[in-house]
Amino acid sequence: MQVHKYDVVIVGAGGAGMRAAIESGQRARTAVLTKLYPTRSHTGAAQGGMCAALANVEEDNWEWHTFDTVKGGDYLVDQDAAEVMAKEAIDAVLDLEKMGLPFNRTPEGKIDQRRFGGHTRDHGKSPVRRACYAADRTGHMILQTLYQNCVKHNVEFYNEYYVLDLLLVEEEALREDGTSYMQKRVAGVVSYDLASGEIHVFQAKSVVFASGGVGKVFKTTSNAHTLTGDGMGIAFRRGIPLEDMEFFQFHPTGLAGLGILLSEAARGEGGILRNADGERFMERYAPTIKDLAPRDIVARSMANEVREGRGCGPNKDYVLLDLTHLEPAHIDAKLPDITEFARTYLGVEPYTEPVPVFPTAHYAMGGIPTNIKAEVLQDNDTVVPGLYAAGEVACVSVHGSNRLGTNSLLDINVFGKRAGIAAAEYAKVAEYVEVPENADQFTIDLIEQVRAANGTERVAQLRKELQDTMDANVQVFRTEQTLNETLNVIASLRERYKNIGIQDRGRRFNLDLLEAVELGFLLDMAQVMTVAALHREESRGGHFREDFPDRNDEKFMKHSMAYKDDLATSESVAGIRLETKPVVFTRYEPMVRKY
Amino acid sequence: MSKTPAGTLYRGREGMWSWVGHRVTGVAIFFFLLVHVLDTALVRVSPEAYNVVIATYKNPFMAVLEAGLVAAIVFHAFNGLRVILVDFWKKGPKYQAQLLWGVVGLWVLVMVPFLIRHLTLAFTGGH
Amino acid sequence: MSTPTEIPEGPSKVELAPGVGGGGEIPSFDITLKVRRYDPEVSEEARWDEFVLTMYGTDRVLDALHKAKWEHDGSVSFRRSCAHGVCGSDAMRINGRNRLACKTLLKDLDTSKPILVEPIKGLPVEKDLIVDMEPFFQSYREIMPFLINSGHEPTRERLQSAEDRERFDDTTKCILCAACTSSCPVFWTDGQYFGPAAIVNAHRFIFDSRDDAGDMRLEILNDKEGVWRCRTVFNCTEACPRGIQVTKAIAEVKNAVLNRKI
Amino acid sequence: MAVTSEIQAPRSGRVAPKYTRHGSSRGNFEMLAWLFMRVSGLVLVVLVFGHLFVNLMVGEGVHAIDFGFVAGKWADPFWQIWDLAMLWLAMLHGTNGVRTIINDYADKDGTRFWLKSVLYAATAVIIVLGTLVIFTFDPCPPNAAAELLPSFCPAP
Ligand SMILES: Cc1cc2nc3c(=O)[nH]c(=O)nc-3n(C[C@H](O)[C@H](O)[C@H](O)COP(=O)(O)OP(=O)(O)OC[C@H]3O[C@@H](n4cnc5c(N)ncnc54)[C@H](O)[C@@H]3O)c2cc1C
Ligand code: HEM
Ligand code: SF4
Ligand code: F3S
Ligand code: FES
Repeated sequence: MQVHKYDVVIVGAGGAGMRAAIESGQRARTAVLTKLYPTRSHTGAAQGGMCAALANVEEDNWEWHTFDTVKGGDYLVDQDAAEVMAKEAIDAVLDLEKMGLPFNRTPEGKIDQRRFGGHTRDHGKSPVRRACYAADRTGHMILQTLYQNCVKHNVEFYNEYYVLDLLLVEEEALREDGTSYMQKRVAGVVSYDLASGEIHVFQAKSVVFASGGVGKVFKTTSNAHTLTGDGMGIAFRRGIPLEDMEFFQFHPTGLAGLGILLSEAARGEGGILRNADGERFMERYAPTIKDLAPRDIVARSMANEVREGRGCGPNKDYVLLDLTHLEPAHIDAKLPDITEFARTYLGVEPYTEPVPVFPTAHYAMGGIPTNIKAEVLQDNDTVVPGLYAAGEVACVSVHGSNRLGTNSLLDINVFGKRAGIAAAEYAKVAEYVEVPENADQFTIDLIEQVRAANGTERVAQLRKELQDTMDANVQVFRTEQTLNETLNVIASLRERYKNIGIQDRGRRFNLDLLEAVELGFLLDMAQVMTVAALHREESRGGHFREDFPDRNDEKFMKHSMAYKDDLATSESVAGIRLETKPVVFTRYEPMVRKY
Repeated sequence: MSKTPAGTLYRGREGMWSWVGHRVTGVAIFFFLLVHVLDTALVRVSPEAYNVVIATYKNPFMAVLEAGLVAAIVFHAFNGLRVILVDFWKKGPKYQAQLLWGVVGLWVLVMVPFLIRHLTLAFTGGH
Repeated sequence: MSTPTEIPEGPSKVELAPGVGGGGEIPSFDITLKVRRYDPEVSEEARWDEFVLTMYGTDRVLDALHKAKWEHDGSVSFRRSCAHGVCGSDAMRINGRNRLACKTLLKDLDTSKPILVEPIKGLPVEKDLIVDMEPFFQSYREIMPFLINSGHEPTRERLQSAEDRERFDDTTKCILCAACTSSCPVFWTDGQYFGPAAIVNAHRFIFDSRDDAGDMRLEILNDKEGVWRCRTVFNCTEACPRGIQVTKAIAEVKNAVLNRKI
Repeated sequence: MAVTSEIQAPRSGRVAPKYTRHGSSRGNFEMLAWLFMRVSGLVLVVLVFGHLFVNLMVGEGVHAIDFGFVAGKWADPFWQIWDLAMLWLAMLHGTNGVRTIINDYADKDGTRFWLKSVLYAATAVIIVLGTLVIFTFDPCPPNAAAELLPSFCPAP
């Protein structure tokens, strides 16, 4: 067993992980473990922008931003967290600028800002320019800039190290009211070195999870092949609950059939959606802000147009994004990359032809529950000392049931920074937790079992069936029936998963093996999502139940908390127990969300 | 460390082939130059010695070689100018391929009259 | 790059041209994919493996590789992540040229002949299409790829005019895929050359008006393994999947070194 | 299956020895060499084309070249300087070019050293020899047959 010892170990080198590393690396001995080279992380795919009420181009303030975030999340947002994020947004953007990020500029030389869906002035009066951007590769520039600063601060990276297990120990402790409970403590993580096939144990005082999303449970997705929900899955398997997993965002404008994202900036810069009749149908669904309505509304409207037979194309299965009324020069200046996607992948010329688009699975609002200090919670209010999470893997919850565009790049910077500082500060005062004996056994078993697997099922086939089911049944429209059906499918896939076979039995770069391990996480996460979706008998934000089309604040104005329940107690479904957690309210009372 | 398995030839385009050409011609000219200085140095030995050696330049076979050499020099020179333009002219990198076609064009333009004259001289014999 | 004050509103309804945006049936076709295989755990010798696959009009080389891996031989190894040309994982040599597998559409290749896929050249091959990227990143790190500003921290953002911002826009697009460096014949020779990608990333800071350490970077690249090793071969520019004018950037850095010294 | 069990950590920063740069070069030699290639190239265009034109194109071309022809040229300081400049520039230009090529393709330090030593020695010999020839050249060597000499030589 090879054991490395660090003060802080960060899992994941996307935006959140590297933002944390920059802070923690300067304060404590830090290692960053990442399954990809840092610059390959999916933060680099983000296009549109990162919002902050800088008020560089028009009047704006953080309070309006908080309101938009809360309303956008259909009031399921923890308002204290949203406030923190909106306030710290301004510094987050300025920090990045000082680190060297090449934002686009106004004529006065200040950071330029543009419109984005759901961002309004004065509590919904009209759209506001709040998104700071670098052409349409804001995420790319954030990722590069953060990596550059990690290089500057000599952050230690372990590239292509897959973290596969979290080391937690439990000890009995007393609550204030005298009742006893099991307190979890973090001892470190176990990782698999892709290049050599070896297992490495990392002992750490603090562990930060920043391992990104889980979009690959769906077929049509803007997410990378590598976004398989490992972080969430690892935590979940070790008894950490997952919060609000039923809420998954479907981005309205994915390239039809491929899922590759065309940023909302396309609509922010004036693009509009049309159905087969050439009608700008968003005028019907959101009369005030039309095409710039929040994503869930636009995505559902699009799906509805298609469902009602107004879809375009040979199979009438998509709608059109029309940029043809915009100046080609304007398109080139503001949206060069995404127009190139349309040309490269669909052969469509956006200057003169509308682009076929359809909603694509985009962002997990849910994840590992944390408080505003980015500390991970083992239940509704007990912190796991030394364990932190930030970014898409976490649920603070600033996005509630639906994330506003540009709020995620913000989230990773604000809470990544918080997590990094907190982890380092904690490591200064804390002692190491003893690494349990045979800490690596679980991982060795997991790996060796797969390496030896010579059953008849193919991993790719199982994954495809999972993704097809999720697309068909757990996408923008859900019903009890489709969800139950999905649970059955997943259950049978799990059975078949026990009988998989892989062909690569080597140690070096065994990606065949890794894909099988990743499928394990995907199955777990798909199941959690579906169970949580089944449980929430209402429609809110990204979660729309056709059998319960209205929001039901009385029963469901709460976060869901999904626990792994191996004992399969009576209330649990498919080995998952659902509990709830109250939403934090500070300023805003729930109102009907209308745009 | 693993050995790098050799694969196919890289399929470069104008830039790469012109570079290969430039390199090959450069070396060829260099070696010719070494020999050429040596033979010219014979003028210091005696007029006879020089003339004997120079006479060998005057048969048709050598004429063809000579033509090749001139072709090499002309290509190297024009392409050298192209390289200089790429280095110092703002739009050089953008038009490098077109510049190469310019080089080839000029090369033909120079070589055709030269070859006509040189080869007629070589094959019709002088004195 | 300033914001136009008014963005034109599109009309509420338009006549669509018949069949607009509709691709019709997506044609399928058969291809032969030849993959350069190498796994030192199995054999020190590299070999070519052939896969015959049925693919569709919108498929890319990455889809073909996936199909080979997922349906034929799970041990075919290659890196990939984003699948749409923004992460830089899957630079490889396709029909002899460096390309991103996820950005190369099969229909743009000659599918009547086998499609050859090999690892990029000049870096140690670890397995199949996977190469050791460390030497590449080492050169990147050596050119100090981060903003260095000696002035005191302003409270707000540093100002930068849109023109100054535009000056280095092209080189900010780099995704560190190594397609350029591993297409450069000079880099192939001994691996000592800093390579185009490092120079591109130095350029990004040298020409950033907010940066004060341009001179240090120019000094680093004035090395015997620096900019002067570039022979303007242009393979890098042709290989760059982001369309960066790499050779031009190198020329600008060369001239910047010259101007500083002379 | 040979798998080493020790692995240097962290993986990042572990660079195969072939690729590590041994120290950095000081001074501006490479820059000056680069610049020299361009400047000398420009001058050489004129010198070499002039040379080729006069020697191969004018009059009877290559057939006209003999001792008398050369002697006739070098009697004129203009051609002396011309050929001298051409000799020096072309040799230095070519030598530097070949030096780059050796640097590119000779992997081992030893090979590099030997090849370059031979190159520099050859260059030195050729330049010295050429220069001597041009300057110590006597267009009318005393005991040579008169018909080989240029017409301006005094009859013996
Ligand atoms: C196409 C697209 C466009 C987007 N556009 C915008 C936008 O305009 N504005 C906005 O605000 N948001 C946008 N988003 C959302 C936003 O980009 C992401 O939510 C955010 O970047 C996530 O960052 P992250 O750091 O949490 O994760 P990631 O950047 O995904 O990084 C995850 C990291 O974790 C590592 N990792 C994962 N699993 C493991 C493991 N098992 N072991 C070790 N390491 C592991 C990976 O290697 C990677 O380094 C967009 C998202 C997509 C997909
Ligand atoms: C006639 C005019 C000439 C011009 C304009 C010229 C121009 C150049 C230039 C610009 C280069 C640098 C190329 C680079 O850095 O990529 C070069 C390289 C070279 N030149 Fe010349 N040159 C000329 C004549 C000669 C002569 C007469 C010789 C032989 C003695 C010669 C031999 C070389 C060699 C060997 C190289 C190195 C090639 C390489 O590194 O790829 N050149 N030339
Ligand atoms: S310059 Fe282009 S080819 Fe080179 S690493 Fe960057 S993106 Fe890749
Ligand atoms: S291919 Fe190489 S030689 Fe220069 S122009 Fe590009 S770096
Ligand atoms: S997979 Fe990301 S660039 Fe190709």
